[in-house]
Amino acid sequence: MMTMAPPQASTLAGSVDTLFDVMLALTGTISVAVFVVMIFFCVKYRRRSHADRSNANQTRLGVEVAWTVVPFLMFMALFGWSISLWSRMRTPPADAAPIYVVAKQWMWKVQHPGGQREIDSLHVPLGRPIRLVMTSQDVIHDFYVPAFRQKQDVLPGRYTQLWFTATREGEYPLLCSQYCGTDHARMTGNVTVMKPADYARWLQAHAGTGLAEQGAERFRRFGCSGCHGSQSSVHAPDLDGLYGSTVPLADGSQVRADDRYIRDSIMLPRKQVAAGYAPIMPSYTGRIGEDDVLALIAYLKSRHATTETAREQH
Amino acid sequence: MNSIESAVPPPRSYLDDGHSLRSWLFTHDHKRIAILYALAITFFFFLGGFAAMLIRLELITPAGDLLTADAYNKAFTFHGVVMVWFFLIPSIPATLGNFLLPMMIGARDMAFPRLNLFSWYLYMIGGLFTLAMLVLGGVDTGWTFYTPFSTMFSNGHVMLTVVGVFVVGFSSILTGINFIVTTHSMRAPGMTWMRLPLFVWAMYAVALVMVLATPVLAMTLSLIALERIFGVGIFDPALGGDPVLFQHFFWFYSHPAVYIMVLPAMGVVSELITAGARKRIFGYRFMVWAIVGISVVGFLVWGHHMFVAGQSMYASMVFSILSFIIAVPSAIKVFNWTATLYKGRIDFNAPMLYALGFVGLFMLGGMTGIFLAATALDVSLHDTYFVVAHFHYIMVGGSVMAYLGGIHFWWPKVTGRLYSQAWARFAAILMFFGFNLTFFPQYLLGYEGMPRRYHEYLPQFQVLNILSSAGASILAVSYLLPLVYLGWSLRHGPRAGPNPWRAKGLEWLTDSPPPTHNFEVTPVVNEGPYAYEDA
Amino acid sequence: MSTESAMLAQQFDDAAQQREASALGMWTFLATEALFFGVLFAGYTVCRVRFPAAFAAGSRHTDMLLGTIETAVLLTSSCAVALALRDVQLGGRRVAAWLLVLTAALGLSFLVMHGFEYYSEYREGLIPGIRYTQQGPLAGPMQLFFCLYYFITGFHSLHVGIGVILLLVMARRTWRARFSAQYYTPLELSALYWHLVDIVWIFVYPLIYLVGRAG
Amino acid sequence: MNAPTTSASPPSLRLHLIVLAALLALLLTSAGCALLPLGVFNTLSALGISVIKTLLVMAFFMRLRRGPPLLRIAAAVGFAWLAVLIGMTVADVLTRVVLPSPW
Repeated sequence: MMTMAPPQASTLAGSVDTLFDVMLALTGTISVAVFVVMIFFCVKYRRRSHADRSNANQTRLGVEVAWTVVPFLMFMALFGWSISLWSRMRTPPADAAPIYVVAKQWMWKVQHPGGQREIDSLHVPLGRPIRLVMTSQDVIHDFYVPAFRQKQDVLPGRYTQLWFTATREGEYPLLCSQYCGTDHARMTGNVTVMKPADYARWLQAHAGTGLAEQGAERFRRFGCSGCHGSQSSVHAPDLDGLYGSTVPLADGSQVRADDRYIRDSIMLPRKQVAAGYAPIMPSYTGRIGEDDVLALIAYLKSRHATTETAREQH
Repeated sequence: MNSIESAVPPPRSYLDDGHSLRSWLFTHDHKRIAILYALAITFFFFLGGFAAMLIRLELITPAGDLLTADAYNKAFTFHGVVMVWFFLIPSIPATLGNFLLPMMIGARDMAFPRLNLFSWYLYMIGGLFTLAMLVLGGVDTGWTFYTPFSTMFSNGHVMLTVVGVFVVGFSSILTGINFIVTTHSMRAPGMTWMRLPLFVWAMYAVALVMVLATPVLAMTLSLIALERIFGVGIFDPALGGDPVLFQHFFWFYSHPAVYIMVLPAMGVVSELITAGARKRIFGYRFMVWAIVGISVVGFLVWGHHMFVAGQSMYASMVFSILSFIIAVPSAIKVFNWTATLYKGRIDFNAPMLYALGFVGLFMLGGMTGIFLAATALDVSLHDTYFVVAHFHYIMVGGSVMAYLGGIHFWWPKVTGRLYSQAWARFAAILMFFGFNLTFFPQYLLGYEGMPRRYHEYLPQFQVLNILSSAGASILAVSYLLPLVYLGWSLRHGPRAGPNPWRAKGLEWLTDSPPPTHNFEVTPVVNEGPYAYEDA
Repeated sequence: MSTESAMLAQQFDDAAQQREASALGMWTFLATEALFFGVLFAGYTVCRVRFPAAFAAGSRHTDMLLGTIETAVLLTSSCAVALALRDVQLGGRRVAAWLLVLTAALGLSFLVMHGFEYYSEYREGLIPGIRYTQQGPLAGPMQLFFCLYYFITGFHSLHVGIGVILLLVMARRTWRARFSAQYYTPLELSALYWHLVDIVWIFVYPLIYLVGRAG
Repeated sequence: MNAPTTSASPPSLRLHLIVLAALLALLLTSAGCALLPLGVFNTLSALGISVIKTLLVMAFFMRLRRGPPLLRIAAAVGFAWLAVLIGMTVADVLTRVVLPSPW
């Protein structure tokens, strides 16, 4: 079986394969034993044989209890092993570096904290724990890298995570393994594992603009600045210092302007209308992607920071 | 019995009780209803099989060249929907169960014969919806209907499919109610619970699952339909709804549904092996409790379909340990079947070959199930061909082998004719090899990391896929063969006596084919099942 | 005795066996119904655990007075149908038929009251997917409450509607003396069904109408 | 199957009316409780009263109190399975780790 397996390219892969091989040996032995006994009985007690058949109908309670209890104990042992490995697979180390993944029909959009973006590919350094924080823009997808023995569904409206530490340089297939529509089979890509130095060079080379700058560009491109800009004639809320502040709403309640609020204000503006403003903002649902929202939030966050510093300077 | 025959002419068999179409379509006779089911189910089996053929043809090459991506998605969805709800779930219960349950407990009919007929009509109506879906262009959600794809994104005929499955679900609920009540209140004098044949126990356990799980599916599918109509619903992530909640509801039905498919097979095989080995089943009480245990614990393991779906870690732990536990009764059954052969007088007739094939394939399928119950392994195996191979070993290697074995075993009882043993043995052996050639490579494919439901795949998977497709063509031939020789036996087969296998069980006491009310005199039972003393 | 033997289906040995079978069949069906509605209650529980405030707010939009009256109506109707069955068992006919009509009438009035509720909710813009005009931070998850509200009460009303028809048929058959002290199985089964409809509502009432009333 | 169940004489009119009165009283109690600020006991009292009402209806109106045990089992099984569905689903939702928005 070892030759059949995909390459072991993460710290977890070896442990997973060991468990697999042990289980294969156990279940294989039992299966072969049962087959051998079955064939032996079939030959020895075939209709025309003259084998001894005295006391054929005895039921032996001891035998029954034995083959109930022994598999049970074996299964409990396997469960214990599996669950301890599994809790390791599901719990990222505290120092794992985050990378963000947005899935949509039918592509993977990857966003590094430094602003580097990739589509259908992921570059990671060797030997460093990586934590992927993932969400989906439409249906359920699943991030699957066979070489890492890791897999996690990517859900809309929620974040899920997956972690690994790559141990071997090379390119490994990245697959979507939750059925997601027409081009499900084409929602594939590559994970490239690089030496830390190469990775640093790669980050440098692809260091486009930071996330906040991308957001600023989008702020203009999507026409946000047309209403929310300082020279605008439209009566729309000023967004300086918005992030983290408390916003009074039209229905009298108040809400903290966190990521969720900003995202909803862009995608579902009618949901929470700020007090004193007409509900005239159009919804951007379907017009811009989750990754765009991400950039816009980063941009608004940065405007929050700049106003803070400006205030301090006064 | 012989003394009666000399006095009065033998009673008319149920087959001679009217030959008009009307006498069939309005019958209340459980045996005729069983035959109506058998015809419909065979039709759907070959329809679903045709879709499988398209899938295997497409997968011969890594590129998606035979079908478009959409056509491929529709093919596997249709294959799944038809095979699960229109073949596997009704297969053994609605045909063999309907025919045999009243006879095995010594009753004249089911408790509610009209309800029985009504559930066949529900099955047919559900089938018509599904055919309408196919004719109008199909559906591409997969048989699992995961939200939000099925509610917000799919352009297929989700509504028609959902309605079809909903209706056929009620057919299965009504069958379940009928089985439960029949087993409770129609048993012949002396037929105590611990004298019931294991097939009856299996039918009873299956009926429990049908009655308690199917309504959950029905309501869940209604929620999908409403969400599609109104554009809002509790699974909609945009409102804060939870798509994983759908998976909970779906698998609360669909995991027990797996036991709806395999418990009857276990019942059939228990009958076949005792008759073939001419020996009592080893450990009858353990077999009974294993059946009951599987049907109850089967309701507590559904979360093992959701280990990587965003379910809580703690919930996964609980579902994992329960999934390991449910493997124990299955293991007990395999060991007991094997032990039944010990000191038997084994006759390798066709039903016995099917039964032995079942035990082997079921064991391989069950063993790989343990890999999937282990959370750490399931992470990498989930949603790959490993899973596909695993459940086909249980469903196709297990249930279909047992279904065909049962058909071969009770064929003389149902039709009064014998078929060619040579051909039947050949078909059984061919099926065993064809099946393994088709699905064993899929274990390896999954282990290597090929995800399921892929229209195109990486080139390194091609060799195994070709093997699998080659196996599928052998399998297709072996499924067509019984149609020929069983059909031939209807006209030309020699007459079968009441008990051609010299088997035990009340159904073998009456004529073949049985009279309309099964027994001329209600039998009185005074011994346990499988009282083979001549071993 | 004549009705009894005439009503005995051929597959049964005697009337007791037949009655026992029918009762068990009906109770099994009721277990099915419990799980059918159970999905909605499970969905309700999960959503309410996640959004307690939105569910309280949603519940405050419902009409508690009307809901309480509806509950009282259903409880009374349940008693009426039980009394009708009792009357038939004691050999009665006319009183039983009128009690069944009363039950059906109570069921119908329940449906009418619910119609009024739906209408006023439509005017308030509380129907997600059709007319939903709520604003504010809870407006999103509150839609989940209202989805569940319409699914639960809708499916329940469907059952009430079927029950009303069933009860009217039973009233007619009772009036025409189809039942006797020896044979009343269909009536008994219809009564059981009606009680189940009542029981479902007993749980709907606190979960839909009584959340967050104290605050 | 066993001794033919002769239909016992049905419960009296008085009993029916007493049960109905009890049900209506419970209904008013539960409405009243809902208006008092009891915190988590609002939900508990409401559900507790519903369970009592259900038991009353099943025991007296549906005649399970004197009915065959098999029917009581059938009724109990339905509720038990429902408890499994709700319990295990909610257990998942309650124990999930909710990841905060990463940006």
